[in-house]
Amino acid sequence: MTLESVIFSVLAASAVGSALLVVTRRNPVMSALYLIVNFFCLAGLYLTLHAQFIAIIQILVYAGAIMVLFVFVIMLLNLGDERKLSDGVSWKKIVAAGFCAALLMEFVYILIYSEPSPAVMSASMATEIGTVEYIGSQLFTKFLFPFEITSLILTAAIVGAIVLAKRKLD
Amino acid sequence: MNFDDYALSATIFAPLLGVLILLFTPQGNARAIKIIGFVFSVFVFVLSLYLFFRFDSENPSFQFQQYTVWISGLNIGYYVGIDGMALLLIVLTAFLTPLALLGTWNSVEHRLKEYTMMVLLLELGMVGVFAALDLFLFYVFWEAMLIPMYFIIGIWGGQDRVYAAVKFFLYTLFGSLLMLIAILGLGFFASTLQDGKFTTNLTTLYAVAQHLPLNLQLWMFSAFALSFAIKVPLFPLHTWLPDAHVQAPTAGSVILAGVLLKMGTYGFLRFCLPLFPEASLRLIPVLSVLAVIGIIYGALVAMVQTDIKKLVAYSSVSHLGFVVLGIFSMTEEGIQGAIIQMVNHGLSTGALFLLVGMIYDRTHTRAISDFGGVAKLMPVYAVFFLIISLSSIGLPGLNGFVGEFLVLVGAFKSAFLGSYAYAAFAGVGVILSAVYMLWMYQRVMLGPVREGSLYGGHKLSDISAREITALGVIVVFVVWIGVYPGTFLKKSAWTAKTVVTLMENVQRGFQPRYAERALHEDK
Amino acid sequence: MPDIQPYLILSATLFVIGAAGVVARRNAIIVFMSIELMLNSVNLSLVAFSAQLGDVTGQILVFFVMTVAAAEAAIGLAIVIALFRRKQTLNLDEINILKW
Amino acid sequence: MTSFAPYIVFLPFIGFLVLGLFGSRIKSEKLIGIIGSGVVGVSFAIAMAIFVQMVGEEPHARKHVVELFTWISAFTGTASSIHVVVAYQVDQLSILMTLIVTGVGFLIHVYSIGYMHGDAGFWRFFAYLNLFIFAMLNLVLADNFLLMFLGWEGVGLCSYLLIGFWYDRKFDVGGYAAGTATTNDAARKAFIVNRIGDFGFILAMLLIFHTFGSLRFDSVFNGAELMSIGNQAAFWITLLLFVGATGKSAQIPLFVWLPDAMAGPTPVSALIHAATMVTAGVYMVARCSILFALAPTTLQVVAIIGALTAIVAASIGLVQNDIKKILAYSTVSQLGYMFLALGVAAFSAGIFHLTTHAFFKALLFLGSGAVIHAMHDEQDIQKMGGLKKYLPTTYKTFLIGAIAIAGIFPFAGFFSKDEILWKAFSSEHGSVVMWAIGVIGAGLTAFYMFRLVILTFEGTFRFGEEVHPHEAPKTMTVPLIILAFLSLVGGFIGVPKSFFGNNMIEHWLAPVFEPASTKLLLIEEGVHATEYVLMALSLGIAAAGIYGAWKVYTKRPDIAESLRNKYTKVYSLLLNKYFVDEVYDKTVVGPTVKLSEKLLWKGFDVAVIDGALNGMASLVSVTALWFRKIQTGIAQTYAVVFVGGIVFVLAWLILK
Repeated sequence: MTLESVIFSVLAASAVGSALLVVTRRNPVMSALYLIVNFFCLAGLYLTLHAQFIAIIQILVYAGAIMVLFVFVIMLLNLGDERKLSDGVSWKKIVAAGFCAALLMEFVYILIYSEPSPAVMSASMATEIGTVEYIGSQLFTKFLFPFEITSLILTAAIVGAIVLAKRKLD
Repeated sequence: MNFDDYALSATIFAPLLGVLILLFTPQGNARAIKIIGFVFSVFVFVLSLYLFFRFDSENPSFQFQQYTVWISGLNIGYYVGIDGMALLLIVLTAFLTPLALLGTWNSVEHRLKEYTMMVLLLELGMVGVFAALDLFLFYVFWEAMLIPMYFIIGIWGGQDRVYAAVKFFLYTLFGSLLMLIAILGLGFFASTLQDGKFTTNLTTLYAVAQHLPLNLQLWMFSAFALSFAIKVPLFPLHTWLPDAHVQAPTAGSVILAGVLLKMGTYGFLRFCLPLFPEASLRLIPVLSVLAVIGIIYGALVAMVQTDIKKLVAYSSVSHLGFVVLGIFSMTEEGIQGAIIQMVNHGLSTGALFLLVGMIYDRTHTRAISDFGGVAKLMPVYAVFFLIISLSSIGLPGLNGFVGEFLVLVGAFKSAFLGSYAYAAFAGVGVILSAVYMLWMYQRVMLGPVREGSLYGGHKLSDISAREITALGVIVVFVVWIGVYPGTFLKKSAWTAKTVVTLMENVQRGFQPRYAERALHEDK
Repeated sequence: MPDIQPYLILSATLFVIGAAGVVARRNAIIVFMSIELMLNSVNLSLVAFSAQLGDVTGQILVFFVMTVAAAEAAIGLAIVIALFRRKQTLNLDEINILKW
Repeated sequence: MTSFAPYIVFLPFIGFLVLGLFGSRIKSEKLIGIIGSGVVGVSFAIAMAIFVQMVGEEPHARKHVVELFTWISAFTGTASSIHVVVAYQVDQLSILMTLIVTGVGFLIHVYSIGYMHGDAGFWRFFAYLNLFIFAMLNLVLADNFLLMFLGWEGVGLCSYLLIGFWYDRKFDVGGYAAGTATTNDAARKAFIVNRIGDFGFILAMLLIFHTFGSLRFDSVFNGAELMSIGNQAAFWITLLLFVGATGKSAQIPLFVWLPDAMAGPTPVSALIHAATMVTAGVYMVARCSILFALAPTTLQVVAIIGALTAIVAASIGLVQNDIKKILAYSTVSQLGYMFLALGVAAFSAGIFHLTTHAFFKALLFLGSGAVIHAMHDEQDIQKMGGLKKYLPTTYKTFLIGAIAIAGIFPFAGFFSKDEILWKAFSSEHGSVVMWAIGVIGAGLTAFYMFRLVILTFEGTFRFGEEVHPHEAPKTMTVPLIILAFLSLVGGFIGVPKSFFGNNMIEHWLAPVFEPASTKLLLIEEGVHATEYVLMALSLGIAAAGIYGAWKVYTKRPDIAESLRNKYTKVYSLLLNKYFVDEVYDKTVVGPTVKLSEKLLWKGFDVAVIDGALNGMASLVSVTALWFRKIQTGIAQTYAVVFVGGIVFVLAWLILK
């Protein structure tokens, strides 16, 4: 067992574990906290894949910005101890669980039994493409137009959020 | 850069300029909105006149062509160009739109800005339909034009406007979806040929369609024909028309009757016949019989209407029957008659709707039984009403006669129809048109002034100078076409000739080709 | 060059867990978080593919997904706030105005 | 001079435009009258000049055509396609008609200045009259069928406008619509009945174009000369043309509109419904004589219809009490004579009678107009009487007209009517029966005309104190006198050989009818002793009719009374015009309207088509009502289904 696989195993296990906790906690605050844990695990996994930039962004944007927003809203709405939303067992849940289990099995089946495509690059190159420098140069040349469009999306989102959250339209 | 290359596009998109300017006009300034709408529609008319005078009647090909690649992978292009028929209809469209606005100057108060914008957008769509030489582009304009009309009926219409608008929309949409399928099918068929590519370019498809097997032709013809027949409207697909007309505001009715109905007949001549000649030949009896039924049926039903607008609407069914009959006579006279009859119907029925709108604005009723003796109070109005009615009846010397007579001559001598009965029965429509128009005229205009009616107290004012202008201009053309139709008929001569020549050639080659196929089936 | 199969299986697992959360939980906020979970699982497989193919496009795509996720979070949470203000609850079973 | 022919046509049109556009602003009736009659007068002068010129020409060189511009054409340049030019043709027949139309028309215009004095629609009336003259001249001067049709329809339109001139007045058409009808019902009836005839005309034109490839008279008639008698196409063409003629010239079965047309002002009745428009059918048949010559069957039909109309209309005229209606039925009857003449291939006799009839019938109508004018719009002859004291000029002229129509030697009617009767007897297309019908009709004519004269002018007054009859003004009496003069001497243009005349009119028209005569192998006949016998016979019968009327209505009114009581059925049959209107109403008009409304509109359109559509729509909505239950509104349920969908799709992909 190499170090890499050990690290992967640990991170993977904690990612799955935290994900399970996210969807099973009653208290949304707890869910949110476990989600942050999950994001950290993923950031680690990105590092093992030599995607340094993405890993950093994952922590900055997801764990930092988005999750803060979540927690903020949960606190704002004072949902911390809402017990009324206790999830009982219903037929819908059973069906959903069944579907999910089947889905997982199918995924795993596909992933295990499908032919793995041959690797096409060297390890050194793998480390190179994940760098900030490389991604930046790509982003501002080849992907400039979509990149600029994202700014539009974000602007629209800001306007939308303000309009939606405003108390009254006047 | 030659303006001629862009003249057609300029005509198509000029209304858009007006719409943009209206967008930045304050809602409250009704006068400015009306003037802008009117000025831009007149501007379009001026552009169309430029086309009219620059058009070369001797040139059989499409003129003012412009081609720009639109969707390159599918060979879809922004391809426009006109022949004589399209020219006449574009001029008609551009002529009627300002008049519709002028004639209903004070009729619309509610959401005036949007209304004017809708009318201009409608004009854009209509001119586009007549100019498009790419089936896909045609389809886009065809559908785009539905939307403003839908809103015009649905927002500014009468009591049951929503029912009428939805009925209108669904009817037309149903037909046009089948047409879309046929267009795509035609495009794919083009790609199955040797060295073929998917295309919707009409001139290419004219050539491609020759290779269509008969059964495919029949299917595609039916899909196109259904769409056009609904628009015409051909009996028995006409029931959207009375509702739409009655509910639509005056300008809507004018444009609906004046231009939109022509798109169906235009479509027959532009697409159905040249693309699917064999299928057309086979289906002549079906369509001509429907046309003749429409002529008589429309007239009979018009006769017993109690609402003036409905009467005029049913009379349209009758008149458009003549156009379809003319087209399917497939003679030069018949097709020329059909084309000029399209223009005639646009003028006279458009004017009739304007007239009905004028009296509706004053009395807020359209029931024939509410009127009587209007001529006494509105003599000038009565004169215009009479002239237009006579034009609609088909009095020689006015426009209606030229079209009807040419159609009858065509139908009578047509070897394709093969029977005098078509012309004879269509001729009955000539009698009936006099019956319903004059009866209506008498009940509304003549007799003693009705006591106790809405206008019994002599409050009914005669039409204003603005209204006289709108009607007067139409009357000038009504007489012009009636006395000297050559100005217009010369323009469309090549359209008729091309179609007839094609049909005759196909007819000549019809037997052997069919026999050959039978031979294959035997094996 | 790591073998990406474990990453993909992990991604699938996380995705299914997220999906289960979306379909089974009644709390709108938690459903929302489950969606984030699913997005992340997809990101993981994108990065994994990128690493395998040596093509940066996958990572660029992740970058865009994150932007969209940020926008989505902002809008989504605004909707949650508006919804809560109106209904005084986040129970999805009670939010059925999409009906008919 | 002949190149001026278009001016004859267009001058009245200019008059119409001037009066129509500016008439309401011209305050002076005099000016309007001068413009209105002036243009017609000038037209007449030009026509006269052309006529004089033509007299000096070779008989066969008297045809001139003036082409103006292309009217209706396909413009495709294909030789076989239709091409119609606006062109006017001046020949012996058309110039004669032009002279009648403009001449009589001019007199009636002048008369109208007096008659319409003070009417609010004075300018409108003259505008319409001018338009009528324009249309009528198009009809007679046209060089092709289509332009003729333009005039044909145009006169119909003017007739419509002028019958309904007083559009707010009630008009009693009697019978089925008694008391409810307005002048406009009469006008509309006239137009629509005419349209039925026009339908025949249109079909005839189509067939002509199909057969001869042209609508020009020259080409058609030249083509027809090459055909043989009994040609199938010629039969249908002529039959359809004759349908057109029955409409315009009020023959059985389409004569019903003419009596109602009397709702119009009297000058209109004189001009349109006596002298000119109604004779258009006669003119048209005469014009197409060569076509009719090819179809003996049609000629037979024309003769039979003409004879029948002559006698039927005359019999109705016996019992009518409205002064104008009597004259109207008389017109129908006289038109019947003209068709009888045409039917026995005596084309020039028909035109001759048309000419004399134009004189005396216009005179009679104008005279009746003077009476009505004097009686303040009273038209019932039972309420008149003794008017000769008050209206001496009118009386004298009216009497001349009555004698003329009764056919007393040497008045105009005598020569023309006897010409017809003789031809009906002698022609190989005629027969004794037709002659007999004609003679009986002549006797009836003499009777009812003198009944009219006596009841109106003789005897005692039968009107109230408040009526003060007065002689008409000069503008009205002068035309009366001129027409009376023409009625007196008009017959001399056609004095037959038997009276040592040379039948000028027949010679004048001969070149026009030559092809037809040649085709039919008509030979110019010598003088027969029979002719004198027959002439004496018909003269005697006419005299008997006059005597009978005089006897019954001055000496023994009780005879009329007792006859009426004895034969109530016959009387009411005649009074109600054989119930033709009622029959048409019950069998054609009513059922059509019912069918259209109940079956086509409310039954088919609304119930079937719209019913099917709305049914489809409600089917969709009913189904949707059921299916929409699936939409719980809970997004998660959808998500579960969604996931299930993915599971199944993947499973399918894996297992495939």
